[in-house]
Amino acid sequence: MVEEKRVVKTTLGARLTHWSHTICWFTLLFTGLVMFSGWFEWLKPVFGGANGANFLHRLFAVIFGAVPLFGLLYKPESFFGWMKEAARWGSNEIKFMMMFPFDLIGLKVNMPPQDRVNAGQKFNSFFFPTVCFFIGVSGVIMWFAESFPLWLVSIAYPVHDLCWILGTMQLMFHAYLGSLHPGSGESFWAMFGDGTVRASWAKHHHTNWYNETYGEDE
Amino acid sequence: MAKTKGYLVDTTKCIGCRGCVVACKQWNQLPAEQTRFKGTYQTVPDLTGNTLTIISFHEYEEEGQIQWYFAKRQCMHCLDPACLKVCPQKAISITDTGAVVRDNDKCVGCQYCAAACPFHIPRYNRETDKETKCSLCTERTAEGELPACVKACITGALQYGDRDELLALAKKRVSDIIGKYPKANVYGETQAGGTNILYVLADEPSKYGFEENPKVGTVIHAWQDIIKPYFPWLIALTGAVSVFSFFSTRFLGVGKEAHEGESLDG
Amino acid sequence: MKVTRREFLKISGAAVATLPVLGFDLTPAMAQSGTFRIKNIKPVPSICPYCGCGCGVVVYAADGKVINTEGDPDHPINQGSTCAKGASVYQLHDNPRRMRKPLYRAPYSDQWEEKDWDWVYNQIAKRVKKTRDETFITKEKVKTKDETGAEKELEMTVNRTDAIATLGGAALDNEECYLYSKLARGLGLVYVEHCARL
Amino acid sequence: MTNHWVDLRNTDCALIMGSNAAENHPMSFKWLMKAKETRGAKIIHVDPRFCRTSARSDLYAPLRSGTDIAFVGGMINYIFENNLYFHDYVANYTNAPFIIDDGFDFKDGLFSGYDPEKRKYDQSTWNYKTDADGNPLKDPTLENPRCVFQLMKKHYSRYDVDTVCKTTGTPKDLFLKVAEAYAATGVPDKSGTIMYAMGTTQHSVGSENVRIFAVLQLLLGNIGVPGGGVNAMRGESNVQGACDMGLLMHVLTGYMGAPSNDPAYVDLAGYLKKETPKAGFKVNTPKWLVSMMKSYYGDVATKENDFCYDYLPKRRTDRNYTHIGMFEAMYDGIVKGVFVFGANPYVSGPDANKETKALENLDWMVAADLFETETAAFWKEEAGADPKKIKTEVFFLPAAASYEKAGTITNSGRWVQFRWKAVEPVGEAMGDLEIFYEIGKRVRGLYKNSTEAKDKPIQELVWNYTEHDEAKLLDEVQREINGYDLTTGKLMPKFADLKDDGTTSCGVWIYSGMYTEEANKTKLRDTKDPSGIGIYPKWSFAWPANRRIVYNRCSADAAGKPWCDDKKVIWWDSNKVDEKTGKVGNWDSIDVPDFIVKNAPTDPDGCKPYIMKDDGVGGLFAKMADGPFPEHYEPWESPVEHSLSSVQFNPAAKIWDTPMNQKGKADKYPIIATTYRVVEHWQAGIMTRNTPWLAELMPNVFVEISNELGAEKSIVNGDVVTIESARGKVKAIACVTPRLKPFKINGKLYHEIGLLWHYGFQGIAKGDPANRLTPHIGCANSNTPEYKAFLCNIHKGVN
Repeated sequence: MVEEKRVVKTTLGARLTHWSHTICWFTLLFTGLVMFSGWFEWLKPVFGGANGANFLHRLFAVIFGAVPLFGLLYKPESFFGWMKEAARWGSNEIKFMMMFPFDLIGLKVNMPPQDRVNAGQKFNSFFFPTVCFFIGVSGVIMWFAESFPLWLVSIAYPVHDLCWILGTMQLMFHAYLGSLHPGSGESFWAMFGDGTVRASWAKHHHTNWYNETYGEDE
Repeated sequence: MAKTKGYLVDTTKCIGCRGCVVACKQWNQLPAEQTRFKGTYQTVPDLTGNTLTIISFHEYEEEGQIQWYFAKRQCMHCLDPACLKVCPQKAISITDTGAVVRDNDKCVGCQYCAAACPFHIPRYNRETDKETKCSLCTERTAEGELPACVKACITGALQYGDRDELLALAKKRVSDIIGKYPKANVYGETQAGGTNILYVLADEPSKYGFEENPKVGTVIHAWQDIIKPYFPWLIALTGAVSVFSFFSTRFLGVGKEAHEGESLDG
Repeated sequence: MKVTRREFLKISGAAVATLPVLGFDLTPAMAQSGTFRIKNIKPVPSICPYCGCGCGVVVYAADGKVINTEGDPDHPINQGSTCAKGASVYQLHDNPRRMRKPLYRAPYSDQWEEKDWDWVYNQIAKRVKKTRDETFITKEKVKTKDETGAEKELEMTVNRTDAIATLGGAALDNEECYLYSKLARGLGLVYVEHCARL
Repeated sequence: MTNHWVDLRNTDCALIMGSNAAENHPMSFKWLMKAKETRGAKIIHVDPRFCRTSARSDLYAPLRSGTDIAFVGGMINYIFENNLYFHDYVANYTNAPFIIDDGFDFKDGLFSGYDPEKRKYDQSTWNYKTDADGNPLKDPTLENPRCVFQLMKKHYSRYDVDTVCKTTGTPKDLFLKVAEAYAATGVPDKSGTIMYAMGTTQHSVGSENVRIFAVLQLLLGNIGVPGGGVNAMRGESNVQGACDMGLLMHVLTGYMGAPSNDPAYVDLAGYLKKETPKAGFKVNTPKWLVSMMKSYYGDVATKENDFCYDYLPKRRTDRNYTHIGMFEAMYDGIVKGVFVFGANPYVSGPDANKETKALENLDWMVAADLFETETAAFWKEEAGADPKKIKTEVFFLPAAASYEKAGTITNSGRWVQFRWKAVEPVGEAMGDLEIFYEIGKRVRGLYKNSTEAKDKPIQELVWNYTEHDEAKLLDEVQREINGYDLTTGKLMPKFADLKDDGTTSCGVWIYSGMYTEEANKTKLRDTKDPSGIGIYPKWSFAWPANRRIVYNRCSADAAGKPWCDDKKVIWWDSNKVDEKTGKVGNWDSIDVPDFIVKNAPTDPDGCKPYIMKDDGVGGLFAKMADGPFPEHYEPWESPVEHSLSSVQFNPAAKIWDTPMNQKGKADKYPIIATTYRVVEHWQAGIMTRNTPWLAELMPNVFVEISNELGAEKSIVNGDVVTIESARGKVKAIACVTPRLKPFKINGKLYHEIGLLWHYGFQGIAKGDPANRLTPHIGCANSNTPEYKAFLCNIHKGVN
């Protein structure tokens, strides 16, 4: 079979940011759990005791903050472009979200044409950065508690916990939907590979985006 | 609660000699810190990682009458300690005599307790990377000795004993001095659910720099009683939904290969 | 480990290179605070060296080191209590700033030289003798009145030198003050003072 | 103190004046609080500023520094006008009924016999009028206008409330409250105690300040009773002991007068004639002096050579040897060498700039202390000196701390307490006992072969103590202090047994009985108190003769019946039988009687409680250098004209018009200044400023100024300010507070400020020594410097 045409869905920068973000998130999650509650005693030796976990949490927190920041400074247009795309909410997106539960269960649905990122991913594009932002801010407040007013510090703790819980909850969906959910295999391997997907896949899943960017040489 | 022990601070007997402050440093071998005189005798402005108790000085002049209050500040050893509730490492516990103590090894210096404490007592010690606070000299009281500060107190302003007896004594003291100090009151009986360190104050608590009605912040309650125990279940929930979706999509035949074979026109 | 920004950078540089191996704990075990360190040590009773109240202080020492000082519970004046100064006497002994060697400052020099006791004793004795010999007065003439009221001269034995003075003793023990006073009068000193007068 | 610390719990009213007891003698407040709780005692604090003592007092009254005599004079007048004195006590136990010689008079601030050139009084007119064979005439009814009572009443009638409040700046109502509250103790079943310290003594009228307390207490019958007394709270752990051991220029051990080149002291007989009164306990002076000489010179001292009396140095009568005099002499190059043991005059001496200059004239200095003191390092750059210009050789000897050596110290309550050695001294530090012994041995070694007469005193001094064994050395010195019966070699049981024929020896007569064959009583630690009023007879030894409340005969009336039950110390029990003599009717007591117990109350001497005085009674009228009745004079540097008489300054105080001791005038230095201490530091601060825990609590010099002065000079809390006097300048941090107020004197407002004086360039907590400001001027009797009232100016900033 002749090599089928492929199109570029995600840039190298985006992939690198994504995966470093993921590593940081999980490390932070587990080192944080050691500090969050006593249930994760068994995790302590892995990180070299409570203090080891403490240190790693701060180390990866800095990376967690630095990478997106660097990306933002280095190529602001890619971030703002992403945000612009994510901000486009039309009827397609709303219909998509309405039919999403059925798709989730596995019923056949005809999804309306989607942009480069579909409605679910648009929601995710807002949800995660916001969560990460608040985690970062509250984290800094907790880290340098002495230099912040007490009322702020006592708010920082619930915010920090709330955000990572919501973040991890959302992560559950994002990880599943992005990998094992039917039809996601293509973009999943794209994230690992060179960021390209089969044109036919792209046309099906992200019709508007496909037509806009690759439509003319049809 | 079993009969707890604590001590009464009768501020109307305190001469501000700070013998208790130095005795505490001596017994716990805590180093001194750099300070500077800024216009008040309270040269150690606040508790620090190396200072578990201080005397606060408050000068007032009302109708030509000067009042100079001295108040000893340290951990209040609450009956229902907020720090104990929030500590993730379960490093804080209550001894059989009601003293709220820390296990130095378990503490990771995350300062959750400092945020939760209604009296703003725990402090972070940079060298040891631990939270520190008064431990009511449990190693001394266990041997029948008085806490270091109570033993050092010259005028009997500090008296160690059973909380209920001290409470009765405090109330009697307040009734004795109500004539001279109309606003005299007992502090610590009900504040933040009651504390083992009781005070006889000659004036409103705020005049001594104390919280009028200290209680654990609602934010902390919300976090402690709602977010922490229940919200993690959301993760499990979404996890379950994903697992369900994984099986139901396979089961309903809209499996991976179905999608794969799509032609360009979807 | 909760760290400041500066420390964080320092440590992170090192730590990244030696990422914690499974199970290896970075920090040494923290000292167990709150041991009753004076258990079965016999306290030595002393008296606070500061004001004139004369409060009792007990000193706990083990193998040559002071490990705790508190008020003396048996003492009738303070019954175990101490003021800020009394409670701090521990740091009189355990204090790097204490002077530990005899020192000598030569004329016009801008720093101390360490000496041994024998040397300083001999030099001091030489100075005392030299100054005493140069200025000692055994007898001197004084004016007095005879029976008729007329003025006349009387030669008195005075055995005195005005050239050497002694200061201090209010913090010294009684026995030390006694020898100090006896030696001073034996040497013929009359400028004998201490801060009781200040 | 006439009483002692624990006795404060027996008081009904404590007047704390000239002291900040809660900070400088904090333990006193343990017992005052006990008195307040158990007896409803009232605490009164009279002080220029509201300090931590005032915070815990029931009544606080401000007064301008230097006006204590005006204040207490006003109280005495209040007592006379309202007839509140304790009649029986005053009539029987004071010299109130004695008639005074006709020549005595007082006019416009001066007593009779004043010689303006010599600034001295001829006291010949200040005597009792006596009958033919020399007994003083008395008027028991106290009516005779020439009796002490009436003369005193007339003298203090000038101290009416308005004049007093105009002088002291105290609000009238507060003054009357204090007078009324304290005068209430002038009744049999109440006792009032006066607690004073340097705020009383550090004035040009210092001794009279103390005297007027004695007069007040005598009028109210408060001396010799539990919870009473005139209680000097001594500042140092063993300043009492150091004085007892004769470390002052004017006394030998046990307060025997030190001889001078006054012709009267030409020989032993002359000395004893001058120093031994005809009556009173001091008739035993010969026994004490001879015994001391036997301790100093042992077998060499014999009857034939006046017990080596000639060996005692005799100071010049025309030279002042007190601290100020010594530093003036040092400044003039008379003093060549100085021993400074456990002292830091660089910080604690007055007019520090001059005294530092004086140190530079020394040939050599031997300093011993725990830490490097400012005094020992006066030549260093950090001291602002130029080492290349200072020739003084300095030997610094590291001394052992209090619990690194054994020995005894005497507290304010005259308790001679033993303290044990807990640990070896740090490094090569040495106990001062061994240091003195070694220096003595080395000097005597150099004089061993001398044949000159001038070297006899040092050669024959008894110095044969054991070497290199500090415990034996200590024991031998203690025994020497207590004294021996030389015929049996046994330790003296009590000073009453001392002899003047050379058969007994005793280093310090008042300490005799502290170390007997029975026991070394300074080591006693028995916590039982059979008296129930805090006597603790078997806890250490109180000199004299383990007596805890001095003049305790006064706790009973003339017939020997205690004034009131819970204040009894000594009482006459007519049917008590004395086993030894079988005599019926004897004195009984719970403290060692301060009285010749063989006298029954009805005997001629049966009613003479003040046994040290030749007339046996309390001295309302007493010969002091500046007058028999305390009279208010303004401090040397005062901003106001004196309104009680035209004599502005104490006529009998020595004035030093010498270099670097200029007098500050009110136009250039309008603000009154005083100096004081805080509980966190101690005296010249070398020990506490090197203690990290205390340096943390009080890190810097601060100056307390009123809100009004702060507003005037736009100084706010925490500002660095400069305080200047005619003699020097210091920097400090401003503490602007309502606790110090300006004083309204003669209708005009004057500001007062107060400075901490503990600081110097050494230690962890450093700062300028406030004594750069204070003048070289002293009290007429003791020459104690006038630290507590001088003039200064203050401004913001550091220049």
